[in-house]
Amino acid sequence: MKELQNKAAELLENGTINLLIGFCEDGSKRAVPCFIETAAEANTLVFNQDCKNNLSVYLHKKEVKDAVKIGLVANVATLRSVLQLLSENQLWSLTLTYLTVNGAGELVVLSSAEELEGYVQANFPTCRPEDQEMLDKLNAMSREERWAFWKDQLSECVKCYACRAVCPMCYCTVCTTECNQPQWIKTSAETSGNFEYHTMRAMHLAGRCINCGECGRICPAGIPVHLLTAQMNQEIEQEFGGKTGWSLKGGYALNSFKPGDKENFIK
Amino acid sequence: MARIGVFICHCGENISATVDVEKVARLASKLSGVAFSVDYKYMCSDPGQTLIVDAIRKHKLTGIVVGACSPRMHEGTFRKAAEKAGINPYFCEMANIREHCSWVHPKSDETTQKALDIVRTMVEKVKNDTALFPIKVPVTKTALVIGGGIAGIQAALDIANAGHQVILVEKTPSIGGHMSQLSETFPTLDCSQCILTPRMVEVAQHPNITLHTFAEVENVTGFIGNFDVNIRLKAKSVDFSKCTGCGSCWQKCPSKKIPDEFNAGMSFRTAIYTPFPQAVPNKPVIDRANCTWFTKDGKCGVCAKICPMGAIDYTIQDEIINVKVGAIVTATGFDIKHSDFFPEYGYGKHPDIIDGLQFERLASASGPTGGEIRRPSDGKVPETVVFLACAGSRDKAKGIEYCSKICCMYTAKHAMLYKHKNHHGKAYVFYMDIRSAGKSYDEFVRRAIEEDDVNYIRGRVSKIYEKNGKLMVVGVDTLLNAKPVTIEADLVVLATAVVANEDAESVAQKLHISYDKHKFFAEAHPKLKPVETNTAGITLAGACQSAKDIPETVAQASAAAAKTIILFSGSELTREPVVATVNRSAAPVYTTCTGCFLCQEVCPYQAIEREEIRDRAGNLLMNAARVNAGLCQGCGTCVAMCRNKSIDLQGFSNQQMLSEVMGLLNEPFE
Amino acid sequence: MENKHTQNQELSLKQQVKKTVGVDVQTCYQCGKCTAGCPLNEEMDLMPNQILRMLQAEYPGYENEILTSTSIWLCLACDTCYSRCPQEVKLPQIMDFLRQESIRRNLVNPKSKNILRFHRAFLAEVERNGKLNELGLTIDYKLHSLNLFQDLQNAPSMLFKGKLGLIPHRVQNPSEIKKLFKKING
Amino acid sequence: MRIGYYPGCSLQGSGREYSESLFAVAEKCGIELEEITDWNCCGASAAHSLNHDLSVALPARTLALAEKQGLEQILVPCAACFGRLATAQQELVSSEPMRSKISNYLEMPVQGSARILTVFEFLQEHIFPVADQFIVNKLNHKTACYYGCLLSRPKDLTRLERPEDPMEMDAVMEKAGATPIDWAFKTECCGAGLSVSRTDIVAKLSAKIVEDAVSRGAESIVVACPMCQMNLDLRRKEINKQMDQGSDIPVLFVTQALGLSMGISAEKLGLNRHFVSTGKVVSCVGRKEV
Amino acid sequence: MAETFEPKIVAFVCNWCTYAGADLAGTSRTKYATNVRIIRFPCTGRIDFMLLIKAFQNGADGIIVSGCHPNDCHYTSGNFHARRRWMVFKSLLDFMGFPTDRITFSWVSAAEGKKWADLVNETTESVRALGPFTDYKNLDFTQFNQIDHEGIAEQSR
Repeated sequence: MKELQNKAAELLENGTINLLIGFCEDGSKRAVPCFIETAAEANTLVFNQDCKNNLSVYLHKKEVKDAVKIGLVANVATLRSVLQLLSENQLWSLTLTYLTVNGAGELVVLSSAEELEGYVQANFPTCRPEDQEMLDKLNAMSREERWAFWKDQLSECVKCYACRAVCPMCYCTVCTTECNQPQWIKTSAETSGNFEYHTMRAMHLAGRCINCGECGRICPAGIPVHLLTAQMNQEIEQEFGGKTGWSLKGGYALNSFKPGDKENFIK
Repeated sequence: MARIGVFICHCGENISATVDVEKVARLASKLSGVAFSVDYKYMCSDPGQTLIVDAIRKHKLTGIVVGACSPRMHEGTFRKAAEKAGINPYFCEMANIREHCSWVHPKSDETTQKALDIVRTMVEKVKNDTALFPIKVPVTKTALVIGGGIAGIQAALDIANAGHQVILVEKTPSIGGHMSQLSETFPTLDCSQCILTPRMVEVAQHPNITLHTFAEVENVTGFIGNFDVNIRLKAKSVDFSKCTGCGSCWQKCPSKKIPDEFNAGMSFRTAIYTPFPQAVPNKPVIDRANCTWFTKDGKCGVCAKICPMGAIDYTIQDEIINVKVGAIVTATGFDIKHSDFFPEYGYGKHPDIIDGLQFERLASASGPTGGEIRRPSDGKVPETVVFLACAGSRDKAKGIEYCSKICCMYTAKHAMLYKHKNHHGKAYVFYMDIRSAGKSYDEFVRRAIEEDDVNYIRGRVSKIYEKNGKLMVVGVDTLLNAKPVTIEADLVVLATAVVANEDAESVAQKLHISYDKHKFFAEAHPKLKPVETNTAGITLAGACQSAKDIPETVAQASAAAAKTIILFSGSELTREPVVATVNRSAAPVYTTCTGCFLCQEVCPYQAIEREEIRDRAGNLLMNAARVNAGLCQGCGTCVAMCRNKSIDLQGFSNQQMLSEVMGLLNEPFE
Repeated sequence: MENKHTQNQELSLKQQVKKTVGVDVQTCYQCGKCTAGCPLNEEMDLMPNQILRMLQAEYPGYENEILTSTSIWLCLACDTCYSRCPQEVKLPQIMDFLRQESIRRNLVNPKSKNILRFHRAFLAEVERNGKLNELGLTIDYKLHSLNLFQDLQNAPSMLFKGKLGLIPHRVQNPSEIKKLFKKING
Repeated sequence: MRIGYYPGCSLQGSGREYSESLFAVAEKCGIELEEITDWNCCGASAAHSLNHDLSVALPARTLALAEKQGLEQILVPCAACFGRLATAQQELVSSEPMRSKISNYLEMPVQGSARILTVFEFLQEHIFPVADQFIVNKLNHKTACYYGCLLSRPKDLTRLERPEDPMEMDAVMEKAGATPIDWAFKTECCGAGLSVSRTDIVAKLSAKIVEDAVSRGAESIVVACPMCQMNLDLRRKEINKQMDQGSDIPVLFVTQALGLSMGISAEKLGLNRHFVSTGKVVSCVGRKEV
Repeated sequence: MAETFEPKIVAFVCNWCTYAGADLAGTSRTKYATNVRIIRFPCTGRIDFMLLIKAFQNGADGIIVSGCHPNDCHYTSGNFHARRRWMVFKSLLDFMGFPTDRITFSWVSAAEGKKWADLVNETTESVRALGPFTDYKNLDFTQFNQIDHEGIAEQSR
């Protein structure tokens, strides 16, 4: 902790970064995102288990972009999303420094994309057990049961788009949901429209989502939307290979192909 | 407010027999946005078209739907009619109620209903049509031909004879390519050089052809009609403007022991040399890697002293010239595997185990033996010659699964030539299959067997080794219960595999054209575009695309020339405006494209470029995709790829396609 | 004693080869290079490429013809065929399989019995001691093959030159090896 | 660096002089070989002819023991044994099911992780670096390096640079001061497996080999495989019957030749154990260039 | 008598192969079911998965998606990209419990008029057997069902 604070202070001091995105505790001692611009504030930094937020989402914000030289306190999931974003030609205007804590509990500072890639590949996470359990449960269900399950879940959706807001991969300036010429997605929050929205979202994130699980965690209606992309990624990795948020080269499954790709479902 | 006209065609009886055309026309008139609706016997006939033109003018129609045959049939016809009537031709859509309805269904209400549905969807589409204008791309009417073999020569001459400028670039000091090395040609056995050299001279003298030998393409930018090419003119060390080609320099050159490429390494040449007597241009260059002036700094200099014209200039440097061309013909040719590629045949250790090209030189009147077939080791005339077909070809283990195509024929030719020159000699051919499809090709092979008594043995050879002066060829005759046979040969000729040039990959990358796993250049479509590449404006000729014999090569070269000439037929090239576009809007938005460039990968035509959007101060604000309309072929794969719909396809826009779907389903079928 | 390489009778020999050896004989295009290079092609009754062809063709009766051929026993597994095969057909492995199948179906050609006897004697010796003792082997084999005198003329001089040890070599615990054999042979 | 050693059965019997000379040379160069404790027979051609699992299990046992002994590399001079061990290792490494199946046969874990050295690799990596200082004699004579099948095929196991025309043994002989000839039967088969059961065939095959070597003026044949050595040496009577005129060309193990050049006694190298006299080679020591 | 259910089938086809194949079926007068309505795209690569959802949402009972066989694409690789997109889309729908047996993917070349006719007939029959597609319509009416979704959903948070 102290180590992190000192490092942050140092970086801000010597001008390596102008802005640090990290966590501090609010009144009720909950870890919340914070933006630190001076070394003095660095001592408020915390980094622990309940620092769940994927802070990379803030990298798309104008205010943040203006700071140019940015430090990011990040867990592996967050680092993965940065890597994915870099592979999608985003964040080109920023100089990033990453502060994270490895398995051994030591502070790690990564100051280049290559270092980032190396670290992520060395510490690549697997699917969260609770998610895996869920996926297995759902896959074990009959088609009708799954339909009923999602129908039931999606009927709760109020189209608040929180899932979109917390997702670092949802950086489109204008989302398909806002397109009205033509109107792709029904604006009203009825289940069929919700189904539309979530299929669209899942398709757009399939092969790009880095499984940080924020969308599911944030959903006020408690819909496990993150399972959709989690499942897709597993199938894609299995069918076409390649992991999301793994390398700077990217390798998006849906804009590449092999002549021998599976097609047993095609007549 | 849209005012759509609907025109239902009876097509004689073809439609009206099963579809109630009057009913369709009547109900169509009730569709929202439809201002006029009519049916007629033959819409495509002159009166039919006049009917449409008049209706458009009279009812001030903004768009029309013609319910008739397939758009693949008459779309052009009716779009012209629309244009004639003064509306943009792309406001005309066809409802295919013949091929997709009246011809495939019985006379029934369902059929009529279906026809109406089809019309309705097209009405919905046409309402969302936008005015499109053919894309005009200016064309520089100069062609670049890369490679001076028979393919390049043919293409260059055809294009030049059509009155266009041609720049022909050849890597070596002379044009002519492999064909100039050949002795006789199958199936006619006429002398290769006799038919080739006139063409070479024609190239040299053609007013429309600029020839750059000893030169290579450095890099290529731009797109169809507007390529920008840098060419490296390698230092010849000889001032061609002074040189008369008298030849006294190479006659006096002291370094004489350099393996002669033209004779496939079976003789020697000097350091300053012209590749062969009939070379074009017939002027020497210095091979600096082997010239003592360059290797032992400043020693020798004999050629400079001897040259009566003072043309020798050791100080000449490589020069890069820039040319602008509208089209590129790629004719970079092929190479063959050499005998050191074959472990079981002694890694090329034995001088009397040679490849087909070497045999061509032995059999050629201009070759090292003056056309007498003598074996390299001791110059003896071989009494027994064994030819091996499929040496390396159709050999997965050696990484070459494909058939080299020309070997069956030239092996038969080789065996014949040998027998013609040595009546008492024995010629054996080991083969797996004889592939002699082609005009009077099989007859040719039969002649080798029947008239010239060449002994064909079906089976592969496992090993060749030398035993007291003889080459033991250990093979098998699979037509004799797999009888093992060992033939004692004096000369063995391997019909080695045809492979892509060593530098094929780098050439392809310079040109941005794709290539297969064997480094042969890839055609745009295996059946329908065998000459074009995926990069518009770049065509292929000859063996750089796949193994080919001379007639095939010449045919493809002329085809490539034809494609080029078509491209040059107008000052601008006009293309269907069915292309993708990335939206742009005023500051501060500029575009909804987020510049993820995931679309770039899916484009088969490299049509998607990066645009840097900057403010007045020149600060980079964002990177955004931009479609090069010159390259885009309108497949729309990028459109389906784009998450936030920033790319759209003209003529098949999101709005149009979605309204079709809605039009189809929103109203009841019944 | 040989283990059952596979039991599925219903499979054709071709299919068995694919299943157990993992080689698809269909890839052979009959160029005959294997036969050409085979050191024993003059001895064989069926040439290597013919065996492959017969496997491909699956005409009735071919399976027995293959399994009773002497060729499969003559094959020295010298790998010349495979190392030169343009289609990379693992012929030596196929031969191994055919030998075992021929034993299983009890089709071993009488002419080849000696070869089989030698192999068996060899393994018996190994099963006994875990190591091979050429003297033991030679005697054992001679007894089984009933041609006592062939080779024996060499034995004395071999002994003299110290090439045949009289005291058999053994692994520390021969029963361990016996157990291994038992397990594998089921 | 510890070097494990697997003699195999032949090197304790008919091929005894191979191991004797190998050890003599190693000793000279101060390199220690560590025999695998309680190794067993590799199963040779008998095992893979009759029983696939056995052909893997037997070598696997030895490999397992070597692992237990903590050996990271094992020298297997006998070509036949090398073939079996390497093949078994390949199967163990490539197939998890096979590995578990075998290790439960053996009732001990087996990885197949150790590196298995051919005699050439051993000589190149461990002897060559120090050899020159010990080489005192030049074996001035023309020699035919005979590799046979098992040292040259399959190429992915034997790792020769030019499988059809190997040079590894030639390099050793050049070091020993001999002149290796270029000949055609370097990698032909001598009939090894049929040595006892079909001596007639072995004689035919071996005759071709001897004939070619002799006809190209070789004064000795050098081998690195006890089977080849036995067939070419012990079977000479039968071989000579197959040739127009017989030959008494000696057949040495490459290690014996190298040993001679290092001035090690013929006795110590087991040159007395041969059936065809090796005198010729011994005598050409210090002879002038050929 | 009870009249049989006539499914509405929408076909999304590429211009160069399947559309031409359907034309061929016409020119050779091959009869097939009237239930299909064709929408023409330049290439299967152009077909946006959202259009399929829209079609179902607006009352289609079945969908056919068809284009050029692999390696025959007029644009060389559009169908390859489409193939991956469909594969992912299909498994997403499967995972959401959507009845994907109402979507038929196929390759029909310009020469396969007969195959087109058969494809339409088979699809019509199979969809007719499945009955009207109500699942989607019913989405907007909540109804009781027995599985404890809340419980499962709980875990995932």
